Amino acid sequence: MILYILCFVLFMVGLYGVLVKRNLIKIIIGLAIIEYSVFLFLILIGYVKDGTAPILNSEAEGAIFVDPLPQAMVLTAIVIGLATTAMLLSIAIRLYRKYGTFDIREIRSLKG
Amino acid sequence: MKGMSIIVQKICQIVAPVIFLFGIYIVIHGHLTPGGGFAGGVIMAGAFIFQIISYGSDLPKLQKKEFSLEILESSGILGFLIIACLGLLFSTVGIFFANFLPTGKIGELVSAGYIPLANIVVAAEVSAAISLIFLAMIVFKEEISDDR
Amino acid sequence: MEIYLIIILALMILGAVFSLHAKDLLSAVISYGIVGFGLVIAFLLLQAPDLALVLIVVEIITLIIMLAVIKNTTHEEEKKSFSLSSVIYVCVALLFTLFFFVIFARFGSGLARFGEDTMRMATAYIDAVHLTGSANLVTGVVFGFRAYDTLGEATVLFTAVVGVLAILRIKGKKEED
Amino acid sequence: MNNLVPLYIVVPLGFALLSAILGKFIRDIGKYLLNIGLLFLTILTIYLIVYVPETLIYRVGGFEDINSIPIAIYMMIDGFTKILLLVISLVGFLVALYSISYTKQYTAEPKFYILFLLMMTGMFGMVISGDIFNMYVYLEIAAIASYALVAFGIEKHQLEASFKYQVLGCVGSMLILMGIGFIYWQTGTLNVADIATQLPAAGPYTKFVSVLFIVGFGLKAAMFPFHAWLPDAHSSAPSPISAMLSGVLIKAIGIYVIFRLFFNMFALSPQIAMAITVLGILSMLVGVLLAIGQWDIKRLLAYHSISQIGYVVLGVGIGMILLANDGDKAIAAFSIMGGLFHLINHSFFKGLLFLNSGAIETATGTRNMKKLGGLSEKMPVTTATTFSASMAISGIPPFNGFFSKLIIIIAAVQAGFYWLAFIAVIVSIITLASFTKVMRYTFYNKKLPERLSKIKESPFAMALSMSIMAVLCLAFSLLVIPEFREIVFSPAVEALMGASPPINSLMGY
Repeated sequence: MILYILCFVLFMVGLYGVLVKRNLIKIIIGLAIIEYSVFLFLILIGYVKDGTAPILNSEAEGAIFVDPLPQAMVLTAIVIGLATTAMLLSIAIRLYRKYGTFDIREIRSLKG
Repeated sequence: MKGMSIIVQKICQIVAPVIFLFGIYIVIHGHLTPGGGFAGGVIMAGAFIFQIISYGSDLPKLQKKEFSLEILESSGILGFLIIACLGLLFSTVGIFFANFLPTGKIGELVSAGYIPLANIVVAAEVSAAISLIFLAMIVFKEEISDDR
Repeated sequence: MEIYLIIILALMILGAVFSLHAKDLLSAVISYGIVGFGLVIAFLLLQAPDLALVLIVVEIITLIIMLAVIKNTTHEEEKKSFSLSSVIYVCVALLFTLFFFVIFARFGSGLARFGEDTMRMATAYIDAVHLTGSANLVTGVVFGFRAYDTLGEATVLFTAVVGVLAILRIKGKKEED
Repeated sequence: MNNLVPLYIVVPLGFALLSAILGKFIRDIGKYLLNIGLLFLTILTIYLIVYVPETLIYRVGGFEDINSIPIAIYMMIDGFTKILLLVISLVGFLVALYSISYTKQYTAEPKFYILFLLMMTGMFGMVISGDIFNMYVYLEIAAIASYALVAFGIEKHQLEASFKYQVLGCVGSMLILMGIGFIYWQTGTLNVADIATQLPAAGPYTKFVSVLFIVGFGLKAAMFPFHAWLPDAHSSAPSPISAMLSGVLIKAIGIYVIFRLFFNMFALSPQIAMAITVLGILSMLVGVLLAIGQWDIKRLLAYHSISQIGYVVLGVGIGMILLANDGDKAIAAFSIMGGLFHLINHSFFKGLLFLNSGAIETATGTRNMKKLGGLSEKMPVTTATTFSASMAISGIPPFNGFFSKLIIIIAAVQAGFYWLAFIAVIVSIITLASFTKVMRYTFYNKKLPERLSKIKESPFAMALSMSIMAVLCLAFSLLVIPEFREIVFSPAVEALMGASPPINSLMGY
């Protein structure tokens, strides 16, 4: 159970980065940390005690297998995470070129 | 974009083809060993990016690469969609993602129906996509430094 | 095996905290790498070789792109100004973690402990290997049973690339109007 | 019949990829593919609504259930999905028609149409899927396409709005993924129908998971506490895109999933039903109170979107409360029908309002009502369509807004929530006040300022799509008639509630 709590603490650290930090790159890093903690959480669910990797080769005849479904989900989610980070970084470059800084306070020209 | 020192370029000359070959191995053996379309595609993109960083190249060549990679990427997914629709047309009962090719004996190279084809097509799409993201950022930074 | 995971997770949390408090953007990005590669090792320990392979290369490319972004930008971050919101947030976070711990301790018994088998849909994926015929069960699930997800996911990457190219084009609007 | 279901994915995705490849060689291929594709899907949806009343279940890949555990991904089109499909395809087609002449001002025009088609793919895939992880993947496609489209003009405020929208959207997605992890941990399966059988009725665990989903999808649907991103994103996006975002996107990937999960997957619990309804009421009030002080047309419309979404959530929320406390089933069916009717109406008049603001902006170059005035002489078509849309949103009788708000208020009164009905009427009056302000300041009050004297009517494609939408705003009020109501709403209410009494008996005629 300690593993799930640590995973949740990592989630909160990422959320801290997103909500409190003012630097665009720090916010993007915070989001990536949230993504990583959710991926770890999914794989922790799928683990089976002393199970082997889900590959059917010669010596893995009667072995217990780890759950392949969360692994398929996380494989998809990793590439979605990469896509989101790439979009965020391209906007961060554009904002840097226009405002000259990564600090969200100066960029905060929009009201309410 | 200027390239890196001669040492890095020499190492890149030796290592990049090996990385690319490793990526192709991962894609082809996707249904036998760990890896598959995504892992192999990302490794191929890594080899491509390694070359761009170490050799560097001027703007028009980068933009020409961008054009051909966009074609490769969209035709990659279109291939995957066509494989899916072939299931609709050919397979006995006509279902969207049906496995219309024979699945053969588990463990052999040509075995898992359309999965090797899907692996290859997705690997092409993923490698083109990630190289495009990297190129877009390099070309953008190149153009800013030009007009500054 | 759990001990190694706990150590790695602690390292990842330390890496994450340092990367958010780092003065210099470059050291923030590099310590963000700790979290990524720690996760790769965790995947290997949790018997997920496919994911470790994909994540290690995706992590390297994400780091390369982030370094390209902050290459010639202002390296040092703003001076550490004590902001009330961060203190409030930390207290709320601690409270929420405590609440989460209490909920899990009280009725966590209903859920499977770490390592217990919770498969229902997945037992069919393991037994019905002959349907997809792929020896690697994860590829069998990704490209066979749930190939529709993978089509969606390849489209996500395609959308992100078209979006990045649209955002990073040079002129937004035509000059005349 | 079943082979029609995958068309909703193959057509928009195939056309997006074709226009990506051919767009490099043929000039405007994206524009035509978008309109042809959406027209075809609208006709397919109308055909499905009228001629195929039963629920279509489609197993992708053809993998049969193994000892009654579903292993393939299910695509499911039932009554509730058909309403959303109608809204997405019809509003999408009209907005595509509008954007033919609107996007001439952007440089990377072909990319606009590729992203538009991909957003449609995401929404269609999201709405017809019966598998929660599949819903997450297609939700992500629609979300990433809308992030890029919001930042399409690459001005300062658009980039900043898109960044804020992306950050909150990504946090929402991660909460949803965590919820999916918890559900997989408890039930071991991802199929919505299968989870409903496995999930224990009402323990603290299911409450924690449903709170996660409410927060995650609430962020996507911009309900009250999570609406921070909506005014910036919707007011700085290009007008056809803000019409799609307000009219369709926050419904398809926000409201629809909340109702789908909390009616079909989770067991109905009174506390969760009360929480959702309270969120709806708060969104209603906060949206309209914030909208009064706005002078920028699109910002005002964005705040009104939040309050109108509150109406939809209120309507269906009352039905949920009645079902959870097993009150009178007929009134519950009646109020859910009112909520869904308002969902359709809101898509049309809010989409039309955003298209009008786009026409005003292209003609005069500004959206600030203080600088506008007396446009009715030079732009008669836009004035007429804005008038009809403003009357529809404020609920004036001949227009569709009136009937759906009336049904929600009657249902609230019958269900005994008198103060809810009172709040709904007050909000409707404030909406009327702010839209008369819009009409007066932009179209009728003073003589046309001299610098605006040379403006001309909006181009043909924009005027055509706006007038079609205005006519639809009137046509949809015919849905109150029992025959049409039977075709469109009874299967939807049945899909949500499980067998429901015929609604006509309730209306008394």
